[in-house]
Amino acid sequence: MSKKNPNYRNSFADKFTRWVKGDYDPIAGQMEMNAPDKEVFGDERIRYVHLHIVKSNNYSERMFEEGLAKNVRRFTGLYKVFGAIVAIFIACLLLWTVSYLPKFGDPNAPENNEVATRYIEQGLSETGAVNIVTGMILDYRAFDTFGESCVLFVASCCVLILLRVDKDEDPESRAIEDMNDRHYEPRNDTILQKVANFLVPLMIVFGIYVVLNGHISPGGGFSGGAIIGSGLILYLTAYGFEKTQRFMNEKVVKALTVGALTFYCFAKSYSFYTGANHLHSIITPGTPGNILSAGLIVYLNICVGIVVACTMYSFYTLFRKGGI
Amino acid sequence: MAFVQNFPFFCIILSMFSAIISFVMNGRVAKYIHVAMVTAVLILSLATLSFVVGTGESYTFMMGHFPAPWGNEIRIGELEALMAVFFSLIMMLSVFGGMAHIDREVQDSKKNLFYILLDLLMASLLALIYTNDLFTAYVFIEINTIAACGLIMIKKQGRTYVSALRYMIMSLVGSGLFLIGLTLLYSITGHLLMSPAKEVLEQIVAVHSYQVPLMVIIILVTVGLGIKSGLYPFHTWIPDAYGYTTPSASAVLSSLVSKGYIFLLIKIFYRVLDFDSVISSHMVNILFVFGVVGMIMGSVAAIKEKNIRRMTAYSSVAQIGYIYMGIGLGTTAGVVAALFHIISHGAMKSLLFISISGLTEVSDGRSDYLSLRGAGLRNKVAGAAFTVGSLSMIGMPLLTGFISKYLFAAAATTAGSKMITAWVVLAISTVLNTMYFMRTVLTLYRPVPEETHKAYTVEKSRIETAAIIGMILLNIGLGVASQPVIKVIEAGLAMFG
Amino acid sequence: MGSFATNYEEIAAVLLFVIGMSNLVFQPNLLKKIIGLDIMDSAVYLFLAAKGYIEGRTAPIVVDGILDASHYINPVPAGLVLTGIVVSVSVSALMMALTVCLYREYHTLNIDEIMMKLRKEED
Amino acid sequence: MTGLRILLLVLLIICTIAVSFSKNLLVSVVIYMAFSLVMSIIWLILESPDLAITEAAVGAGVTSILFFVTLKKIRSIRTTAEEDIDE
Repeated sequence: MSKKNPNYRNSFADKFTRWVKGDYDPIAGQMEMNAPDKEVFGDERIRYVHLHIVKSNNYSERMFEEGLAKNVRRFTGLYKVFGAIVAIFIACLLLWTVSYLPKFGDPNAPENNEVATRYIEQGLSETGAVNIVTGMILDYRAFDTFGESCVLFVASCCVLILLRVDKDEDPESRAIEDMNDRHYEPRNDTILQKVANFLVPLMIVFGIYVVLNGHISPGGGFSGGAIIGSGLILYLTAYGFEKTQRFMNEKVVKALTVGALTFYCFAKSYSFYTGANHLHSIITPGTPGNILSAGLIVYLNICVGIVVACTMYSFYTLFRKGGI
Repeated sequence: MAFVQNFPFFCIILSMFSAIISFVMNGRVAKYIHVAMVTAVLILSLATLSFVVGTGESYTFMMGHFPAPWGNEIRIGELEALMAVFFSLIMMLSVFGGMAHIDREVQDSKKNLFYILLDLLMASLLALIYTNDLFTAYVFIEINTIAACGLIMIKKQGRTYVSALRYMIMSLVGSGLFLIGLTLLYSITGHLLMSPAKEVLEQIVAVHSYQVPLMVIIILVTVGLGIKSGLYPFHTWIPDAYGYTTPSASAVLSSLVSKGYIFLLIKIFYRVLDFDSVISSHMVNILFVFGVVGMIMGSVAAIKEKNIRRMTAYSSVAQIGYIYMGIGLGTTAGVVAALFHIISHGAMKSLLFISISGLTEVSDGRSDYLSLRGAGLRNKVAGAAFTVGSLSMIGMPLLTGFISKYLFAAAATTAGSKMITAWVVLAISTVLNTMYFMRTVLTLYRPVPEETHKAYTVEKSRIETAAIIGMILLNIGLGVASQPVIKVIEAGLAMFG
Repeated sequence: MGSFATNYEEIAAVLLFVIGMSNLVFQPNLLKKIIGLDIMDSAVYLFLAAKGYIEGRTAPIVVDGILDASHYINPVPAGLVLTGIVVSVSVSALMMALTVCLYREYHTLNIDEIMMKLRKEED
Repeated sequence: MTGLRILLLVLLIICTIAVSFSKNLLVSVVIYMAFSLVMSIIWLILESPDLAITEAAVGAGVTSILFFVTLKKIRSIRTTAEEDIDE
């Protein structure tokens, strides 16, 4: 092994180390894994920015900056030591706790109590869902799950606030965004398009299957929605915005999201209201195992799937060019 | 089941639904929806409060068809209803008070998103107040955090991004710790609902098993929620977060968001962990120490601060220290004082932040002391409002701040060894408060030559003036007629047990 | 102390939690902070899911109509984790959007440097 | 089975440490993807197929895509900024 390899530059080990260090891409070769100024995101960046962006080379200002940098560095050093101590303390505290907890896989642990028993033994007859986890999150603990959809909704609102660039208010930066996007994305890449032709229908069909079978097999609205969203994103990467915007523009995304969430809201309000007031509910579990069974669960799964797919797609487009 | 008993559930669903529907509306319609929603929530909560006070006992409301240990549920008592009333009232006044600023500072196309954030904030606060389920609490804590982050960065400037980032990092550490505490709690009790979990915990405490996990749970939950509410050593994000966003958002953030977490903490102490075992774990002593240190250090930082909005934000740090000191006393009277201070601090801080926006408006939009000279003369309403808020903060009789200080001092008399410390620190803190608030008020009324500032025509927005007057009245009302509120708090706390 | 030799999942989860949290708080690079956040959340979910596992039982999906609780693992933790994953992906998307905005404003991903520039802006 | 469990858990910890110390962000993100995949296998072993499918779709799928697009965005912003300076 110690034999010197004359072609060390091209040996696997060297490629691997260089790949880990980040200046070599096994596929693209030496291209631009790391842009000219070697450590783009590391400490080198500080100097880079100071040299290039801060052009005011006033002497006193630079002295001030260096003083500040020294202060900051000293502070960061202290901060790191302190942080390590805190982290080790928390780790020890939690490990100490773990040693007092019930054993792994113990059937007599406190959490395997009447709650879990009822979910398993009567879940099928009470909710109609074969997949007990889905029955639990969409029927027994549906309020949590509605909250969870709202988390997704509020996060997408925040991302909209941060990243959406509006045509009316800021046409200039909108145009820059569009130009950048056209510049940096692959245009009509044949390999990508061929792969997408094959994969996108498969992904979307599989996603729909996962959503619709959420109450029968593993999966459900969330995972299925994420798969559909990934399919849409792949289609977008292969064919560009002109094609996708015919069926997924801002209006459609908004309408789908609001429609799905509104249905979710009303359906669950009805079920909560009848449940709490002990009224008769028209929702029945149906025949377990059928697609159209399990009461509201299948519809709720579809709603969650739509919301998740739309949100994931809009996250991607917002990051890419600041608009859906 | 009486129809009134559905009202808390209607409040939560209504605020969530108005958020969802605002997504396809424009800014103006979203504003109207928000105002209508908050008004409706206020009225419904008042009805709930009167119902609960009338019957004198609490009730649980099933969220679904399944009873207690299996389904989600919310629980309504006097304290919860009272908090809902005050939170919606303060939310309404804060939004009205900063309406003109929202119109100016938020981009037109993003106004509806701003109101969505406020709607969801209201929903999450209501859910945090009413919930009887720990995991629901976690989910709504996250909604609260994200919505608050959106409110902080709504102005879209570099500085607000940085403060939002710092807020998010601190909050996420807090929620991580809270969630792992919750996991441990679930693994030793097997329940997520508060009442069954408490029953199991009582058995556990009785047979002295799982003592270490129980202590660690108390630590993790307290520290997690403490970080999120800005307890002293974790307060560094507060001045930036409150200092640079739009006034309504500052008011809402300082008077409601952190208070929601504190209320949840008190609820968990009483309804899950049992306050006696919290006291015997010495966690209250730690909270007491941090609260006391926060009271002093927050005020000291406020004195050093030159920017009036950041000064007020630092004063929030001190006031959160008051609340934790009250909890840390370890007596029921201390917790009553803390709960009253949650309400009264909400009333005072929203008034201060809203009036500051009126004052900076007539000082070239600057908020340092030099520019603010004479601002109280230029904008009389805002000046008067700031004065009332400051006096209330200092503890002027007839205003709400006096009542909370009195309650804290009275609660300290029964707290044994903590009595002297609490009194001394209350006195020091009052002196420090007086120093920086009186300095500000004197600056505001210091006459300046006319030509330094160009003549400002204060836009007389009737809604904002009405909101400011409403807040002043709320401060006076809480100060004059505090007895009924305190009685409701005491009764509600007794229902918790 | 008996559980220490069997609860590998919990021990690993604690270590991951601490590493993730230190990354979130002390790592200067914003994107690594976000990865740390995701790791921290995953660690808690691993902890939770490990609590639900019972030796020798199968996933909670009813097969052949067997409705006996001694046949399936505890479904509660899985449901909670499912909810939690959604929360963590939303939070990380929001953090990434914040990162992009901060980069646009300050041209760096290093939080210390951003703070330095901010302080300079103020003076 | 115990051996496999421990192996996967050790892999997880190695992944996290590698993320903390890797110099290149792209590498960090790829390691994070590997982390998610290992996690999803662990969830299969823990008899939670729901979680496994969700983690595979979300952790290794959507979150990583978002990381990549963020990196790309940052790179394009940087290039634009450099052009501005050159001018």
